[in-house]
Amino acid sequence: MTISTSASATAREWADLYWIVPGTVACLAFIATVRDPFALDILVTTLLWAAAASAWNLSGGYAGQLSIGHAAYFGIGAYTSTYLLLIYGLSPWIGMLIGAALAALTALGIGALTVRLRGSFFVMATLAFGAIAHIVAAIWRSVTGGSNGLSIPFEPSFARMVFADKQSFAILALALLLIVVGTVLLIERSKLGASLVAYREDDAAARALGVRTLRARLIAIMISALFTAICGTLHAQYTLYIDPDSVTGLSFSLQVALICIVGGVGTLSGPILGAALIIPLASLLRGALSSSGSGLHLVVYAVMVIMVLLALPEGIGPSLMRRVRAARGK
Amino acid sequence: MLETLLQLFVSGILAGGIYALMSVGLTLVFGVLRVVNFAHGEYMMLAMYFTFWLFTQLSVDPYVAILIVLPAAWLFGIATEWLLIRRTLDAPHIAQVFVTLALSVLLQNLALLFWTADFRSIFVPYASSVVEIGPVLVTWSRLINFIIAIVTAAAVGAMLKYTYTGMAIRATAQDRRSARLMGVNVDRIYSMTFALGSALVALAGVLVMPLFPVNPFSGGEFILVAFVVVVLGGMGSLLGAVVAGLAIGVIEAFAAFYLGSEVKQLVYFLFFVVVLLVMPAGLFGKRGAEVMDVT
Amino acid sequence: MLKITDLSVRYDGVLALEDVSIEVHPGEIVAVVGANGAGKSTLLAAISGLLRNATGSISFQGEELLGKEAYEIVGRGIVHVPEGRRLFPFLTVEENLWMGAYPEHARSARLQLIEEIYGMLPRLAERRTQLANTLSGGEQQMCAIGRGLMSKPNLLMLDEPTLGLAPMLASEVLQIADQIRRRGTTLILVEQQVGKALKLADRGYVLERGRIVMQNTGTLLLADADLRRAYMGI
Amino acid sequence: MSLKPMLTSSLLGIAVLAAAPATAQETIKVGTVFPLTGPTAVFGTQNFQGVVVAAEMINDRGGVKGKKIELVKADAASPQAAIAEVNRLITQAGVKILVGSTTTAVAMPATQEAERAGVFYWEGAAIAEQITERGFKYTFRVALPAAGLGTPAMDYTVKVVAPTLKRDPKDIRVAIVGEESSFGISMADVNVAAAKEAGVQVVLRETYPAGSKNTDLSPLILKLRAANPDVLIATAFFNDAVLLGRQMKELRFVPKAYIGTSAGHSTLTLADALGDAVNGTFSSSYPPDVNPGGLTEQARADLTEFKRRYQEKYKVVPSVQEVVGFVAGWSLFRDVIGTAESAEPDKLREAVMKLDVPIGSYINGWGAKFDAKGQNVRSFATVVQWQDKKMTVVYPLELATAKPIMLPAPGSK
Repeated sequence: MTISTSASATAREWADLYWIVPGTVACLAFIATVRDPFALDILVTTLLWAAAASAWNLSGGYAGQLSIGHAAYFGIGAYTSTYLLLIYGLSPWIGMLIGAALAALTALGIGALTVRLRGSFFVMATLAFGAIAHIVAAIWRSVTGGSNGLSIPFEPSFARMVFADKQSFAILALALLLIVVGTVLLIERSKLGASLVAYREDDAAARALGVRTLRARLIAIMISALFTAICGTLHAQYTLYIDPDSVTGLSFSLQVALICIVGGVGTLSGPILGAALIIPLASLLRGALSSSGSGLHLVVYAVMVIMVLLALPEGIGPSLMRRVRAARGK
Repeated sequence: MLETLLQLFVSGILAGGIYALMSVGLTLVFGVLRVVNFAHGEYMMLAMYFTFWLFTQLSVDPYVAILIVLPAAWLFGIATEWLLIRRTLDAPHIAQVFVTLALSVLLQNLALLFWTADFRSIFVPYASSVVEIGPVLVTWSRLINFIIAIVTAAAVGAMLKYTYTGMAIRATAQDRRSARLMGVNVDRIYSMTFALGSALVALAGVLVMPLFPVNPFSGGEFILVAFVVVVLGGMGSLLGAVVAGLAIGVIEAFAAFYLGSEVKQLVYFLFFVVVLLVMPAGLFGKRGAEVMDVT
Repeated sequence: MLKITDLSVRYDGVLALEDVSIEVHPGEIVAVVGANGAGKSTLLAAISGLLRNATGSISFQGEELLGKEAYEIVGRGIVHVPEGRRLFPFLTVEENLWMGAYPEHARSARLQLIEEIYGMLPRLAERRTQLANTLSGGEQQMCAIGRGLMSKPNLLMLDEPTLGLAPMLASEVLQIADQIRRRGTTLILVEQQVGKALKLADRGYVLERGRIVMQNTGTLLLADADLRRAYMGI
Repeated sequence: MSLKPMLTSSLLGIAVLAAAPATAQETIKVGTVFPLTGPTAVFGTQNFQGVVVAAEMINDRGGVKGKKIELVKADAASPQAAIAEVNRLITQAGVKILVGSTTTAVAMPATQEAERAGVFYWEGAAIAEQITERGFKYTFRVALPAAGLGTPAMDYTVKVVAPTLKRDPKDIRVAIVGEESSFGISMADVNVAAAKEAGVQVVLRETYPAGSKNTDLSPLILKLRAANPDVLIATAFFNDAVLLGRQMKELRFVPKAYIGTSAGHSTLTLADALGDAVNGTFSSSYPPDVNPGGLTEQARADLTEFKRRYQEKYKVVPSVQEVVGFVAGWSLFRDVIGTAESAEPDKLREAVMKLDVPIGSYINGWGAKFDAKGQNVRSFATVVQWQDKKMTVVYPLELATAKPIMLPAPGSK
């Protein structure tokens, strides 16, 4: 898999902080001034996807382990906290952590099983694990409610992580995104990050140099799963309804990877750029075109995604950086 | 009891024949172009619609429709390869995968726009007639489909093995650069392989039309099993795709009968994972091939 | 026969070849020598049409090759036997040879050609049904050269044919190259084994960081003190 | 390929967005929340088109209190999309009345979001019981919940099949199979419970994957053959209904009665797919063509007009889902908005609670009377039988248009 090394090299230049702070301020300003639930819904959704994509990016991007089975972790997070809330009245704040721990353990298991697989074989193995999670969610009715899904009562309270207004949820999603981005930032600059990139670029050479790539990969996939599960809990608390298709479906796994790829895999800003483009685009197109023929909005969406991928195959972030650098160079 | 076992086995094998045919084109395209084509199922869906249309508008029997649908699928394959796939070959692997994914969304929703979400099916009286082979009941159309699938796979295999073009296809799969140095017009091989892959999955589409209905999302439902089959068989391995297709069909039938229909897919996914753990290159994968596709 | 003028190749803004001019006459062996990364393989890739970003001119028998596709160039009788053999690993030896005769002009004569090659390289005949990836390094090199000859080339370009071979085998391979020339095929020989290559070659070019720094007959180059110091450690 | 085409098309998207219809004063806007893309689009679209025809019919008859109904269309293909679309309809299009949703996965979050915003939600056909169990003020359901739709299958088994076979219900063996979806699971649960109550033996209960994932149901049919039930009750969407119908025949499994529960078994094109083999199949279902004797004169006229218009507009014959969509729209426009003081949610709620529309007033024989939870108690299911490749109501007897035939099924043992 070719992923530009120069992109991660520039990422090292702390340049990221130039956009994290203004980005956060812009979000807060948006939350403080905008009252339109439609716009806030787009913001919340974008932030949640950005967080999930950033988490995916840790193993999918930095380590180059393209997973299309992350829905398994998302589902574990969503179902664990929801089940504990509905059956034992346990606060999702705690349920979220338990779900995250379960997801990390699952990831350790899956990671250990798939160490020998590379390339498309790894991709397909993750696809299979995602599919297994989906089937289990559908047939384990006593826990997941099966296809009927689970519904969280709308009883706003901080302890139940249910909020009457969307602003609170937007702040929560923003906080989560910042935590994920902060973690990725730390990892990127640590030995762990270097090991991941070394694995991605050339495993044999890295190991010959004494880099413990296996350990690094397992840690990365565990952290990735952990945050994905937390996103799952937040998703459940936001939509207040989960079912196997919406939290363990293949569409989640594909979407989260697509966001990273559009934005630029293996870069800190990639998942955020990707989410900021893809999510509002999908929502706005649906809004603008759903009064026309059924499916038209998805036709336009697909065409636009194809054009972006063809024009900027390495993602928006790296391509922009390259242009900026080229401009500076002149 | 024995009768049930036999019946299950035969049903599984017959279903597996179609899985094999769906997967042969996918594995070829993967082997040669190194493209995991997520839109493969949509080619099948389009072929099903085309067959439906020929049947209802022009009363063309589905088995005759093969003669019309296959060339059309071939041309459609050439067109998409030229318009899209070719332009992604130098892109990172993942960008490539997601271009085909977006293509599948595009084709599904174009189909939705043109033909609505309603299921369409055709009724051919002879399709449901039954042959008795000993105690086993075999549906005519399923049997014919199986024979066509296996003969087609064998023909493709022979073409790859014994013709110059087939050898060039294999050579391109193994080393693009060397193939170019031998004077192979690699772009033409790509285009031809993609067209062949499209025609093969279209054939599967025509064959199943008398058996199940089609709607814009039918392809998406079939593609998952085709992926499992392709990887299980060893990516790029034609024989592997056929064997794995039949195996999945049989596993599904036995799992459904003994463990319950709701877990039949769970069983073959688990089987798939176990095989990958033991044989990371699939059943018939060439040693080292699992890293060959890392661009 | 082959006349290259001011050939430049740029990768990612870096010049890999700069204004390279080379001439090859019929029946010659021309050696191109130089250190690792000097641009030797890039030169051959440019001639055989694998690169799209070359500028300058490559004229073969009066015809411009630059801008032509690789398969068109093979069709004109130029064959490039790449570094590292690059056989088709899961084709048999015989299938690899058949692939060599892929161009239209060679296909009709392939039965006769393959017998000639088996005659010249008897080891391949013994192994004809084996998969190419089961061959030893020397056998693989023979097979790669045989595959190149299967297209009845006018000009055969060998890229590092002795790389990774034991000295005995390396000499054997170079002898085969000489044999091929005597049968009337022109050769370009790219080598890091500067001494052996120049001894065999009629003329030689020395490449350094993408530029031709020396050119002369093989014998005179061999006698050059600078060259001996730089490349042969003498 | 450059950035330019991408930019122009996204600008185009924004332009379309900005040009969202400037609405005339004299309309009542109603947002429609149905899945129109994705795997559940089939039924979502059928429901939606029923609503569209209802709106056109009411507008051509002069609208509601002189105002035209203006539908604002949304596409809610997933829970997430349902939330986004409901919010868009409310804040961008200024809609205060919503009608939806077909599936539970759309209905649950959509009604939740509407309730939070204080917007009126008129649910048509989503069947999960919990939709009206959450104490929502503005959510009402016209069609019946799962229990209502599923139980006629068992009622019919006890009250018609058993006597016809001259057997005690306790000696009747049933097999209950269904697809792995909210709909399939609910139907199976309801029938298993009803069987227990009636003392009918359940000899097999099996769930199979939903969607069009099944290519071969012969293992299931072999199991059925081994279990040897008298009655088979099956919940299947169209694909599996076709597969079941075909493969049961091929593998010579013939129960004495084969009863589907709506969905695939009540889809008109089932006859195209199965040919004569469809005849004799039952389906417990929303009523399609009920006996006109059970309808008011107005409803009969409405039915004729609906069918004509639907066929003209969509070039297909409307069936049960389209009819339910129409009834949902019709009851909302004519009877709720038409009798409310204003189109404000609170006033609409008042109007709903006061509704007393007798059975037989809507084109499928339903009426409207809502309980405190917001559930219409005057909707019911019927049992239809495919006779001469057409669905014919055979139960309950007041609405029946024909007597059941082929019972026990020829060839059954």
